[in-house]
Amino acid sequence: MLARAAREIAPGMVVNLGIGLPTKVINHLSADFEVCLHTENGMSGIGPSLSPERADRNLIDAGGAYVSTVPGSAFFDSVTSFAMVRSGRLDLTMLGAFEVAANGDLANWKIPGKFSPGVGGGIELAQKARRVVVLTTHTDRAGNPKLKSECVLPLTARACVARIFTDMAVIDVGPNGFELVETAEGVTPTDVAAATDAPLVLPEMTPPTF
Amino acid sequence: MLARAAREIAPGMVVNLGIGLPTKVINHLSADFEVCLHTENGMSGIGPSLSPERADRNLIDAGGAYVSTVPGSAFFDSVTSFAMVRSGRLDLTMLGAFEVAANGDLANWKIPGKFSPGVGGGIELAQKARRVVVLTTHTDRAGNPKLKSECVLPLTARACVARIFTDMAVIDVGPNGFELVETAEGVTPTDVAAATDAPLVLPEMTPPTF
Amino acid sequence: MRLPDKQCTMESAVARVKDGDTVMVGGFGVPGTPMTLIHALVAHGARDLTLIKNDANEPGMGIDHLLRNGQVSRLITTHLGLNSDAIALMNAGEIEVEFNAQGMLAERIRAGGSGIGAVLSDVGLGTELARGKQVVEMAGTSYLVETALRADVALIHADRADPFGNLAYVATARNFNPVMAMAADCVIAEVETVLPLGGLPADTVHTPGVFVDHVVELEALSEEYAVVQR
Amino acid sequence: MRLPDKQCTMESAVARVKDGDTVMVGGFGVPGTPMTLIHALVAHGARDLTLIKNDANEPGMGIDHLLRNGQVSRLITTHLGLNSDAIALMNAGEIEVEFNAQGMLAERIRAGGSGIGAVLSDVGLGTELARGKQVVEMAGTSYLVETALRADVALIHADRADPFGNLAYVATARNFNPVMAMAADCVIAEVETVLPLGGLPADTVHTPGVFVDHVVELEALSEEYAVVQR
Repeated sequence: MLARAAREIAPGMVVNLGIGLPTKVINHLSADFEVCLHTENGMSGIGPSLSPERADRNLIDAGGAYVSTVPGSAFFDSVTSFAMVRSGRLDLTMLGAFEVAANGDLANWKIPGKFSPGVGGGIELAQKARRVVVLTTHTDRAGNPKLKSECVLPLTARACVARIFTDMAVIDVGPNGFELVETAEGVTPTDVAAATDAPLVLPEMTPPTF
Repeated sequence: MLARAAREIAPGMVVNLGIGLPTKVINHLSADFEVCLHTENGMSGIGPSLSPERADRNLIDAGGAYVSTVPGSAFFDSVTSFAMVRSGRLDLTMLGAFEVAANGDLANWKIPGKFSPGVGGGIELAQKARRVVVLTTHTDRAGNPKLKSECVLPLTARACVARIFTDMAVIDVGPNGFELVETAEGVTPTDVAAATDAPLVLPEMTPPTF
Repeated sequence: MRLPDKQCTMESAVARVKDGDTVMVGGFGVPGTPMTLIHALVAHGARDLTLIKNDANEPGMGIDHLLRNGQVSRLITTHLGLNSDAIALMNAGEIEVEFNAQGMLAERIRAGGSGIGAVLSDVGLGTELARGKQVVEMAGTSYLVETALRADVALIHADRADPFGNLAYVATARNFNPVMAMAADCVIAEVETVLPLGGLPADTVHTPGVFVDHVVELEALSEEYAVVQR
Repeated sequence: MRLPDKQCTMESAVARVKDGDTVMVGGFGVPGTPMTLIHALVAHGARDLTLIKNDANEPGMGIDHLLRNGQVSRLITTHLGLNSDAIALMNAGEIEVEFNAQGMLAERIRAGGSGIGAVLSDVGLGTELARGKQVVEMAGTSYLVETALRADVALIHADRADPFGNLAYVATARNFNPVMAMAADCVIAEVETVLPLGGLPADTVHTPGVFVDHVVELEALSEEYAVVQR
């Protein structure tokens, strides 16, 4: 799933990888791959993560992980960082999700009564990146589908998600809702449909696996 | 007049000297005087002007004069420069004038049909500096008063001028209009009143001269 | 012409804070958080503070000391995820918390620091963060009015300064510090090193000293500034 | 991970400009004006341009070449005082000129470069610069709506760059360049020196390369860049 998501990144892109699963995609990019990774706390050109022993106390990503630079990295303040985001300079962002709706609505920041730590930079990434893809387990820990006809939880942004990578499938958000693109090895379209709480448009041919 | 105006600058102030007469006040500040001179094209800590032979092609003030740095100068962009101006970080600005009204209205950027090169940074300096003083000849070249009951020309900013330095007098803009504070050597209060196209409040005692 | 010297002691700088003040605090996580100024503010004891800070640090670190000491009545922030203390205080109603989208918090502070009344933005339209905000129509499109934020005092951490208060930051310790340094009536910077005037090249200054009121050189860096072992 | 190389020729970069485009041009007077890019745009010949630039340079310099060549139909600016050509064209009705307060021009461009719809400001209230502008009431106070400006192409001059487009400026040649470099769909920077990746320390970058599309190293500096003899 992470390796598949990494292939979503085209050479030359500016990409923001959200906290959690998306950050791990970095491990699937080769050292000579042409990409500029952005973190909203104020850096372009993120290099590999560092262990605490090797870390620079002043150099973290937005998730608090200690990271490094690459030749050509730049530091900037929070104002400039979000100016990049809102003015459309992020080609792609990969975000986590609690729920994704069939129209691309995303909920990933609040579970009323249970989890409300604040939205951080999530709204602007979801609403303003040129392309938003979600990386998530297909169902939550209790086995409930995260892909739904409509979101129940407070929204992060409306109609923003273009594609979803899960442990079961790659699914596009199209004009007719969720469209199955690929399945994980050993997973059938029927399995995916059963774990999805919304109509799933199946391709005419058996979809490729990843 | 310039020397008198220079005494208006208190130690520790951040000051913007407008184009024209005000810029020349710099020559009346001693080398060890504590002041930070700001120019709106992006610099704090202006040093003495330089002749073309000694000039840095990239280092000018807002009037286009070649200037120098002092220890502790900083360069910044136009956005930051006007953020300083509008957020009240200029303790004082000295501006030129076509007309000043008895309520402190200032007109110094446009003479319809004759002179309309644009306002530049003048509006923000006049409207937002903590204290605005004007340096000007008391009358125009034709001998017409520049201090008037009301401005006729398009305004730069309303009720912004606190004090006026002319070749004839120092005049405050007070609650009752123009108030004579000092006269130039050899000029009488009657002379000043005659050259002023608005009531002039005279002090009870003979005003000091400069 | 020579530039004024704004160096002073930590105690005299923090003495500027009064009960009921709004205080901006730089930092995103540990980097850029003025840990020592925060301790000085705890010692000073000002109460009923409104804090503006990106996050609430972690338990036992940074502004958590102010929260635990009961000095904060209101917190304007973007994310408290790493501080269970802050979330508990919020849920118990002991502090009022206002959440902002992170970039909009930065923009609102920038507006305050730039003499701008507000910015018009579509960020968060159609979400609960839009609730209660004034809406303006412009050329047929709806925008939220994101009002300017200013503070009585800003507490800033920088790597280097000169006596005039020109500041330079390192790496991701920059974050909210430059913008907060523009947006308070009194800006206090704790810095790791004070260089003589001219020690910061004029092209490399991140925050011009014009914005800064007091400079305090840190005598030492406490453990709170170090790499967090998780 | 390695950062892309954005270097190209002046001609291929300027070929991005189309008739009718809005073009931002950095500079305040001579410093920071991309003199060579302007000549390339004259050679390219695109017409009916809207230029956004602080000033109109001086006769025979900078954007005066575009004005004289009849390529400009509209100029959004703050001050034309040093260019009698520009004033004559304006008075003759051959170019339409929109004057802005200088800091508000910078703010409007910054709004465009920051994904903000507009800023609310009281600058110019009660003067003729307020004419025709939308007014918004906020907490009982009136503000002008200063709308965002963006361009199709921005022409930028920087001192140094790396191949990714990270830029550094010198002295007062910075001025409008950083903000215009944020606010165009295609940002072209002419630079005096291109350093290898890593040659600009990450803390000293003024314009992050994320904003920049094309980098062109100048082969030589023409007389137009030199100190003006008056």
